Amino acid sequence: MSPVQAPVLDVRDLVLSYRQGDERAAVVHGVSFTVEPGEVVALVGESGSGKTSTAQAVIGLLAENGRIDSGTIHLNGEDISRWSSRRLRNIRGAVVSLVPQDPGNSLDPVMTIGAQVRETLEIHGRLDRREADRQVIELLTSVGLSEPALRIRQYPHELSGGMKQRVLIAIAIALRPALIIADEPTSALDVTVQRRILDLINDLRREYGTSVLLVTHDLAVAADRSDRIIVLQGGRIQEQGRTEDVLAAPQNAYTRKLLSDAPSLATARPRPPIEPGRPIAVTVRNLVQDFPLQSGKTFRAVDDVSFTVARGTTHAVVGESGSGKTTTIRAIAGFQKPTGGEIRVGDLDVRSLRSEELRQFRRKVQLVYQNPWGSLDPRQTVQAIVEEPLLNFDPLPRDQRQARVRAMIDRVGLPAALLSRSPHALSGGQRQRVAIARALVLEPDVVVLDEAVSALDVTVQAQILTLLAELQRDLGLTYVFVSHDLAIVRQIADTVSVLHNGRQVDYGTVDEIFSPAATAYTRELIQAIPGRKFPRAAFDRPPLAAAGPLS
Amino acid sequence: MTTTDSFLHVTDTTKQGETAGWLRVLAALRKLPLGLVLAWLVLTTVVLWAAMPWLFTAYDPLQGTPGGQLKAPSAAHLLGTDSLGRDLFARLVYGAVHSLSGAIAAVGVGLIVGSALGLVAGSARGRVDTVLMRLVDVLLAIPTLLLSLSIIILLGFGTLHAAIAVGATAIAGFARLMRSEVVRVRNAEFVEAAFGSGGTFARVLWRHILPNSLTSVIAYTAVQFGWAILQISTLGFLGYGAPPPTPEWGLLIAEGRNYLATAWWLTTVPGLVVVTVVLAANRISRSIGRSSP
Amino acid sequence: MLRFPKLFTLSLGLLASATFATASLAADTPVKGGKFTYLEQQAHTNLYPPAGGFYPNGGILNQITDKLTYQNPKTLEIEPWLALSWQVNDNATEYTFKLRPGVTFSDGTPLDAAAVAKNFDTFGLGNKALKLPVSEVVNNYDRSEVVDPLTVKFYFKKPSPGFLQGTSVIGSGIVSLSTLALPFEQLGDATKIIGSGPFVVKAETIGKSLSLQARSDYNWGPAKLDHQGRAYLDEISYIITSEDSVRIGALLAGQADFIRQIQAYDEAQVEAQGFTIFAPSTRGVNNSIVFRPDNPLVSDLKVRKALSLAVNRDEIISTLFSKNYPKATSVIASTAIGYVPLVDKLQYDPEKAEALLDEAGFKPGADGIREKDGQKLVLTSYESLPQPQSRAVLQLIGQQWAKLGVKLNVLAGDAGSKVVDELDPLKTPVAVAMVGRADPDVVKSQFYPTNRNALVQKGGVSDKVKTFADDKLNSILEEIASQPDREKRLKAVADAQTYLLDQAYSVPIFEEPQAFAGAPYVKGVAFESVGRPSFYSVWLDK
Amino acid sequence: MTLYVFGRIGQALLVLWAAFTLSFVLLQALPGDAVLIKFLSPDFGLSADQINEIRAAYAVDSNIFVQYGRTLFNFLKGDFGYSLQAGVPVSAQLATNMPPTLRLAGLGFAVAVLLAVSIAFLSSMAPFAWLRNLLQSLPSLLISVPVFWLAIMLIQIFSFRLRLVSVINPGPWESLVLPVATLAVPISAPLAQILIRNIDEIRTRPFIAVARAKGASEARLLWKHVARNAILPALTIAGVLFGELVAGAVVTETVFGLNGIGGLTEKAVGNQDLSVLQAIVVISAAAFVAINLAVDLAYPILDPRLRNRAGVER
Repeated sequence: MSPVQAPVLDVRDLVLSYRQGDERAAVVHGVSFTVEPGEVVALVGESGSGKTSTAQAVIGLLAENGRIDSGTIHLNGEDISRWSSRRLRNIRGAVVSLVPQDPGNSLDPVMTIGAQVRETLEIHGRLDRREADRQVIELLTSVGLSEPALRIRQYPHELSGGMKQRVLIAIAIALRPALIIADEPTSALDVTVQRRILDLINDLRREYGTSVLLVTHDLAVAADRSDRIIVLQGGRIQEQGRTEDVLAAPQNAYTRKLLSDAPSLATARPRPPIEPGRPIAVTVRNLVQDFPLQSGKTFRAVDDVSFTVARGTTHAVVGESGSGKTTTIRAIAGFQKPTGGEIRVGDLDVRSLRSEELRQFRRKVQLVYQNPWGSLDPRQTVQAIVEEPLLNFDPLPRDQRQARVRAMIDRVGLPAALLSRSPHALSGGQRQRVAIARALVLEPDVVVLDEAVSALDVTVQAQILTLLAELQRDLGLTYVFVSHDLAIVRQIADTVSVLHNGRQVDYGTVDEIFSPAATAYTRELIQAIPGRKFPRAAFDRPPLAAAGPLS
Repeated sequence: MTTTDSFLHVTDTTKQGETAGWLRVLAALRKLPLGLVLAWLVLTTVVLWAAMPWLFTAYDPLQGTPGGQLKAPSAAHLLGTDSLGRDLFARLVYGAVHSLSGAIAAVGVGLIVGSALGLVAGSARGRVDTVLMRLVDVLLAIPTLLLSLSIIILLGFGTLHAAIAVGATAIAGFARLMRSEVVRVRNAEFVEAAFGSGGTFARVLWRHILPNSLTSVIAYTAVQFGWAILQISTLGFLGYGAPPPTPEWGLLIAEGRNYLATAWWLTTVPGLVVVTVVLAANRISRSIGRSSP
Repeated sequence: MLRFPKLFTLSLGLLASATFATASLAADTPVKGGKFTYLEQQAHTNLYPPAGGFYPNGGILNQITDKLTYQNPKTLEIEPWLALSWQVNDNATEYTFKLRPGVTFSDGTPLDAAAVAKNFDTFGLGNKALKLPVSEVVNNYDRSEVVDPLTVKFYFKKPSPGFLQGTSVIGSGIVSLSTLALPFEQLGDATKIIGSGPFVVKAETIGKSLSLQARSDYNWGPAKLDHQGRAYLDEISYIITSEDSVRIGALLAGQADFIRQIQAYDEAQVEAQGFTIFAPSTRGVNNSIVFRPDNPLVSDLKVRKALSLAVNRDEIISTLFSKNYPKATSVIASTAIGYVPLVDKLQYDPEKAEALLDEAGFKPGADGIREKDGQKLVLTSYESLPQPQSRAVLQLIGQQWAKLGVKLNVLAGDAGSKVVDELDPLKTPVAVAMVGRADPDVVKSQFYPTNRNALVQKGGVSDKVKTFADDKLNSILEEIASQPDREKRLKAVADAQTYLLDQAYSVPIFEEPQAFAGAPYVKGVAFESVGRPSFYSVWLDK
Repeated sequence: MTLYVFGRIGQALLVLWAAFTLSFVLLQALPGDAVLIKFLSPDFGLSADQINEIRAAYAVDSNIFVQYGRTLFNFLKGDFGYSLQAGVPVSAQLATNMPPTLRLAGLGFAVAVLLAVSIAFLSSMAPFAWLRNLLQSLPSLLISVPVFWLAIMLIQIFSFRLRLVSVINPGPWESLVLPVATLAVPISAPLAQILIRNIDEIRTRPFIAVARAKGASEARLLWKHVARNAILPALTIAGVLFGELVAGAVVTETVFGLNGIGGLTEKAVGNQDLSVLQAIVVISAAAFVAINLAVDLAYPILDPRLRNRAGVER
């Protein structure tokens, strides 16, 4: 890291644009930065900030309609920005390599693991087959994959997400490149896996002295893992500097906002405790959910889960993928008949509901989905989406109905002008607001939120969380909130259930869960949350509104 | 990303003054792929032929000029005349209504029956689904041409019957597509959300499943439209199409082929017309398929 | 790129035709040997000799079977062939034939009196066990008698004056005893047909092709022919080519030597390229349309008359046909036996036609189509595939009738629907009719209820006929078939022609030839009396 | 796994039986019958009594259920009955007509696959954008051409005008050139369309970017990664393509005057030769069902993702 040494990567005044129809839209406007040998540089920004395009340009993998308009990219001292793709091929994999975003789709599904790792070696033509196989096994061992000799004959679908990411890392380090571009390498993974993968990248970097360009939307990850941070917004660098410096004293307003919006254990302020004696809104007792398998056996997704939610409070159901958290709340929302146990919402036994009763039950319980891109009918306007529940129940006159829709849209903070738009013309945050409006227009008692903010950028995430808290306070709503993100949970929840492999391993108030008294698994989850290097409570941020009133 | 950007761009341009209204239309047209514009042009022309054939030709498609038979293309007869001295261009123009209505009827049969089957199978699932889809398999298992020929013999000859026969063979395709679309859409979150909003099955089907399934079905309909024209003309070729002297295109090709040694235009030109129209239908289908969200 | 080879082939073609031209100047001595490619429009259906009326069947039978007698196509005289001589008693109930010695079937068995007797026993009486039907050319047959190995005598229950000519037709080809022992359905297989003809079936692909080979020991052709001994050709290849354009294209491109069914519109081009058109007359009932008077729309003579008067033959012939298709002047062809010219009964007079329809009570309706008591004058007819341009002819007649306010639907149905519908006068009030045979019996064949029953009278196969039967017509037809006296028989034929036209049952259009085309080097093509080709004397001048 | 296989085979047999029954009902409903069509032909000049006798001899008028039972039983025995029109057993007709059709269809299919694959891959690899566009729209053009018209045009141009190939008395391979070309066109077009769509789709997948990041060349990407992933899903339309192949064979054989199942079908329909038609339906349905079954059973073997579907639940 001595300044005398030439940087591995030196990007100067980079301008990138994409062709759209007859015109070109610039997405990166004059970005300059360097990556020194052995250094980890984090490229941080929200969606549309140009971080991924910049990273793609460095490895020469811009989409077909993309182009470097001006600027230079010096890799190991050579300007590659004008190189032909044929020439670029020689350095890809060998000098600069990629750890992609989505391990699930980044391996060829019909090729064995061994063949895919070996391919890098083959392309840069060094070895015979036996020697290559030996190296592949060595590589897989070095990325911590168990039973590498078995793995090389397996196909991607036989591996878990974390294992796939390890394979991809093995591919990236196979030829000991000078620079690894890690493009959101862990955002699709559970926190515990995320942590192990990031540790692995860090270890390998240290071992090989490779530089890493870490592209991430997660400021916490960047804070924990990088030497320097570059904050991008709208294709321009807002701020760059040593990570400690930027975190400690951000110079730029946008950086400050990012920092304050980022959920993290350190900055999150728990809500005031709820007073005892509130009536119970939701009761889940000994919930069991089995799914039949094709083989005739059954798979138990939820095994004996019990909790209660007091009216006007938020209960968080926490767990990693496959923990049964989504299954639990779908049962509460009446989308699945539990195999055993009891669910009561108010005075209704959800299990016993028949079709028309179930339909009436929807007035009381509403579900908001994780993905605002999939949960809104692309063929409806915002007006029609929010209006639909009213049409299903209340035979209101047209003008009253529209007035309620308008009021609700206004309540979730959307301008009335959006009413005639269709969902694909909205941003992600706007869509989730529409989904919330649809859920609330029936004035339900209980809203079940399934990872309702995890698909959103941090700033938007913070806004939605604030909105949810406000609505709870104003309308006295009861939330059942599913999340994998403990930082968010700590911010918004009053009580928490932690699920692991279908079983409830911890249940209690937020304070209890985050106390050392929690089970080992819960503690491991908490440990894995990134952002430990965040300055403690450096940025003041008002706590979310307290639990709702008893109306 | 790109969709949002292009959307914003469009709203920007609409804000500009109305004076340049037609210029904008022209600009929008210019943005369309040339092939698509041509395809619509072809289809519009053919529909006009079908609707108002008398605007395009002064000749009678059925009454020929005895003695003026088998004349090569000339200024008087753009595409020459056939063995009875009838103007080929007039027969093509007047034949459009037969070929188009035949194809529309055929596709209609396939679309309505097939989509209904697929809709029921896809939304009912379970045993109903299995039985219906095996039934569709049976339809697919019988060679289509044999099926249409048998149906025509059964129903008797005529443009409409040929159309029904072709439509019957199209049912299976529509049913399969509709079912897979319904299953896809049914599993979409917004459909569950609609149930969650208290929607009854019928309402959700009508408001969400059907409209969202339709794009690919419509695109497929356009393809099938072209396919039906081909099938009907194949039936005409085999002698099972519209009865003469109907100037149906398939029949024109079929009848004209006997004169190839002497009057090549009698079969070549109708063939090219069919190719062009089918090509246009396929091109439009592709554009529908792409525009789906 | 494309232009060059085209030019090349063109010049090659010119060169080739030039050679042909010089070759044809050479002496006309028949050349022996060679393979001859013949394109047939339709596949044969069955080679039981009485089924030979169907042209594709007859075209094969004519090469592989011989007949007792030979009808000279020019004079229509009956000449010796397998029978060296014959005797007929006065009322035509007994026929004695003396056979040529030394004739053998291609399987080596002798063609003697016993074989001939068995042939005609089968043709005249049929064989129910083997499902072999009775021949339409053998009327009133009783029994046979083998007088000696080379003399055979036939007895008839009633006079059968047409029998002598009947022994010369395709349907009376003599086949071996083993062939006659086969059930009808197996006779579709050409390789099973053992005859004594100049050619033998070597191989067959059903529905597609047939290969004939010359018999080297053949020595019993019709006695009065110049050519005696074996056939000049070595081999004939029959290929079924149903596409008109492919047949004509293949001939012109030099891929075939001889084709059947060349249409009039291609004649000019074929002749322009130096190819030869052959259009032998079929000498039978002319190509006509007939009415089914059981259908109320055409039960009125006035209506039929009107429709007949509205047919413009000159227009049909000038539009669709050529000089090889003479205008009809009677029910049967001018070259047929018993022909009487009846031109005055076949006039074109649209005004009179309209007047007759008015008289009959059919008045023009709102859509221009005449109607009576709500019944529209809409007629339907199937096209007849074997007839030249049948569809076009019907369409043209339809155009001519349309001027009168009569609509004619032309159907091009499948064989099945056609056969069924043709039996129902309500479905097909109009039909196309034509049959070729150089004997007056042909008129009976065409119209008699138990034969072809062209008018669909009661008493035939159809169970759809309600009342229509014309006893007067039938008695004339019976007279033709059984009158032994030649003069009286010809008189009956004349009566039949007159009666058919007076009743306007039939509207003859033109005399239908069988049209063939051959390459310039094909010599010696001959036809039997109704236009089936004989390749016995064919040789290739190349 | 075996349970799955047997289940699929059972379903296939059921479909086959249903196709047999449906076609039997359909064919029985046709007006007229082969006996009538054949013997009513005026060339025989038969009387009504004679025809009735023949009908009785062929037992065409017996009870439909009896006929159904008898036909089904005979089919199970492998006896397809007798062709009234041709006068030979149906099995003999099939024996002469099957090999040429199989040859034609096999070659046609092979050429079609070759054509489709070349179009699809060239359309994503060809050097110029205009060429790629041209190749991409080629399948649309091919699918828009009426097969019979194409056949007629090919004969006219290549045989009669250019005299490159002979259609009459051709050599064994010469006879196949134009028919195979004709047949390949309608088969290749949908295949090429699917391949192009799959290739376009696969090329946007992240694993392609990863392979690129390894430094793989375009050719390697295409052959090692895109090709296999793009071709696999195309297998599922094999059954549908088979249907196209049968329809194409009918037209091709009719125009070129080739003998084969297609030509046989065309004639049998015209003459309502029911036993022939029934046999053709059953055979093609069996082939269709077998192809689909083979694809269904082979798919898991070719696609590792489905390999342990019936075993371990994912």
